[in-house]
Amino acid sequence: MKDFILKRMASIILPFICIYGFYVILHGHVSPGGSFAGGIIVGLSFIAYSTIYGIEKGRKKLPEKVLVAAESYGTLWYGIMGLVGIIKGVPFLANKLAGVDLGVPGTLNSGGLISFIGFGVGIRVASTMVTLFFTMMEEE
Amino acid sequence: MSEVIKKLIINYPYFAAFILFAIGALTVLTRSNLFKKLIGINIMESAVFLMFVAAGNIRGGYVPILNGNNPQTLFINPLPSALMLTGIVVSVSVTAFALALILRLYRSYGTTDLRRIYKMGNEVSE
Amino acid sequence: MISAISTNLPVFIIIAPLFVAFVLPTLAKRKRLVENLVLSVEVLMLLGICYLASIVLFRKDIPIIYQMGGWPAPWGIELKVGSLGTFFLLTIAIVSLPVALFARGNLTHEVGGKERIARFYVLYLLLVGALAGMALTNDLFNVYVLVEVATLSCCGLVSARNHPRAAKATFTYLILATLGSCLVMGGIGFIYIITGHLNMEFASRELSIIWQNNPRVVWMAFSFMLVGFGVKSALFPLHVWLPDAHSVAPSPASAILSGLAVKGYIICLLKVLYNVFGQTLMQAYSVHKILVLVGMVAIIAGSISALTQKELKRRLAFSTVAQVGYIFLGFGLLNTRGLAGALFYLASHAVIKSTLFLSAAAMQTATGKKEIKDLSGIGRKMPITAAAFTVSSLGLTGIPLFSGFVGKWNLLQGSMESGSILPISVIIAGSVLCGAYLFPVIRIAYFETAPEKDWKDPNLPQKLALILLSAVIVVLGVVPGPFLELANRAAAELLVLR
Amino acid sequence: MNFVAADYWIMFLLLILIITSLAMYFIKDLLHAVIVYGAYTLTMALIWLQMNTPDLAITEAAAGICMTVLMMIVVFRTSRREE
Repeated sequence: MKDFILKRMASIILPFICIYGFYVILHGHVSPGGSFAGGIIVGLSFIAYSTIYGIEKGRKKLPEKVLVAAESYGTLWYGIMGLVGIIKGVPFLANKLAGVDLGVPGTLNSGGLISFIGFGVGIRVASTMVTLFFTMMEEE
Repeated sequence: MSEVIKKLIINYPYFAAFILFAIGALTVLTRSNLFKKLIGINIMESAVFLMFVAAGNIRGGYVPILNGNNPQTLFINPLPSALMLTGIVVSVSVTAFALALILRLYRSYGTTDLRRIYKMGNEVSE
Repeated sequence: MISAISTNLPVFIIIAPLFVAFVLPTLAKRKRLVENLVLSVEVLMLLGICYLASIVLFRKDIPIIYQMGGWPAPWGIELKVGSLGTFFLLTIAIVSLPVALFARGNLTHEVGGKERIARFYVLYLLLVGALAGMALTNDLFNVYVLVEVATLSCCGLVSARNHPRAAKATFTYLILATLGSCLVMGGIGFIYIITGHLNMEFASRELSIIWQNNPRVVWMAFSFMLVGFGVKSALFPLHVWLPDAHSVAPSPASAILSGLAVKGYIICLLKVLYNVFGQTLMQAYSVHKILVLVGMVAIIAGSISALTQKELKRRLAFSTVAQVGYIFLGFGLLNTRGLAGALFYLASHAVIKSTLFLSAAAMQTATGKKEIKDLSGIGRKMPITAAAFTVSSLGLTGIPLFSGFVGKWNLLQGSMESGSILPISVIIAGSVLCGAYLFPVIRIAYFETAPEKDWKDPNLPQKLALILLSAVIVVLGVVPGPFLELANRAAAELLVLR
Repeated sequence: MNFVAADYWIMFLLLILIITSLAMYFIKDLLHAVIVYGAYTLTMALIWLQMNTPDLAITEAAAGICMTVLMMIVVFRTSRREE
């Protein structure tokens, strides 16, 4: 019960940190930040959770299977988004050439495929950071 | 002589980057502790980032964010900062890998001093 | 569908290994599937590269330029499929396929459980993809990124074996390699600051106009690039990390590290020196003389330090230092013959050194001994392995009819054309020293009595890999035709005066 | 030399950078060195902000803090904190 205040405060703040991370990831093309910074923020929210509540609870939130899958498929998602261009008959990673609608500059949907790609990268970065933390904590 | 000093003061970010690079290299090459070497590598890399970003910066320029109705026209060059983003990602991954190695070395040798580790030679087995 | 694949072939060759690498961790439990996936992607790469090579050889509309994302040159990233790129891609495919085949039977013994094997293959494919990228890229910052990917996966491969010695060697390698890549990035930064371009052709065009205005910056860029890539490719005084790292890695890893990874950095340096700075600047700053000098020192010093080693794998690792010297010497000769010889020597050394490492690994696994003197009589017990070792050491020494000879012959003729006597004598002395440190192994293997032990050739995939690689050595030595033609064309393209 | 206010800010921050990097060279206690490294990264992020690249600033801050956390964990696990 010694760290009661810490746990209460964490339970209030950490969800917002996590959501802020996703905000940074998705707004990478219209505001500072991007998928890497946002991914680290998302990862940090989980790292803080497992330092405060204990490593076992953190493991329960994010089992190893989920982490491995997020790592692999997050990067694969990047490649699949790149293949969209090839399917449309234009070069790899094409965005506007592939016929994606680029809306009004400054709004969220103005990036075309960029925000989709960023989502995959962000998830990968977050899961890598968490995996790193878990392996360092558990290495004996 | 004063000409050189004047040039150094005008190009102060490059000068500082050079000093930081030298300090980082010194830390890497002369300190035998693994953490110190790691920190030195990070200092060196950020010195190179500083050089790149200073090359893209314009005195009195603005952040290159297009809002649709942004009145500013003097933007800085966004390319070096985008490149250095990649550089930061690389340096973070190098740091992470080195940390994992440090843990492994500490577990088998019981020290984080590279000189002592080399002195122990190949006697340590898994 | 077919046309989509064939027009996008350059990018597919780079991303196919990366794609498979990112799927592998989820399939780690099923070892057979992982191995089959790796092998099939290697075979697909080989087929695609052969198709590209046939286009480059027989059609005249080269180089093929591929624009990523459809953005044209000064803004976007370009992939350039020229003679040099195809040449190195062919080398990559020819070496990496047999090494993957060899790893199939070998890894459980050297690396460990299923997940570690899957991780090994992930790093292996990342390395192959990064090397393919290095061969094709035409963008300076891409060079840095690919060099970093290759460096990190090399470090991972070295530390794949769970042993404290491996961790120690990896840490030294990681620190020195990162130091090197800092220098490379600094050199790229200098070029970018004075030219404002990252595309190699645009940077070169700009540099040829303005280099006289800031001579010191160009000099800094030259030296940063030379030292940075020199650390990574184990140029002689900067090679300190190599023997430990290459001898402690699992054998398929040391084969590909010594054979291919070092060559990737050398190709990057070649691109930077000839495609960005160009011949005129190299002569103005007399970089070519430095290259020849450093190459000669590396040949002699590497060979002599290889002579003193008692462990087989360490001897082979030091031999890599010496052979890198030949390649640098050829780069500095500044004529088509010498440059083509150096390129051909690069490819043949990639094949030969991987054969040597793989056969040494097979011997070590069978006998459990590391030192050369314990291998007595192994030639009769393990005929195929010993034959592969013999063929490759004959090739490395430069006996006619083996691939090393063609490269050395061209190098010799190139140094005669350049008109100095010292490189010729150093090349011949290097060959003699090479024979001096490799032939005793063959003598011990064939002409000494074997102890009564049950040593056998390795299993089928490993034997197949050794036979394939030895066949490549002999074929390249007897009919170097199209390969030498590609090397000649690449050298001629690199030496065009801009 | 027509410097603007941002230039003096950057000079000041660069001075802090040099001082902290020298401090990391001399400090014997590893934990203190890692804390100083955190200060170094934060100063670096401020410099990026002054140089009009907020993109780098946010990434450097996040990455630097994350790496500092992990480094601290490693330092705590190694019982000998002295160099």
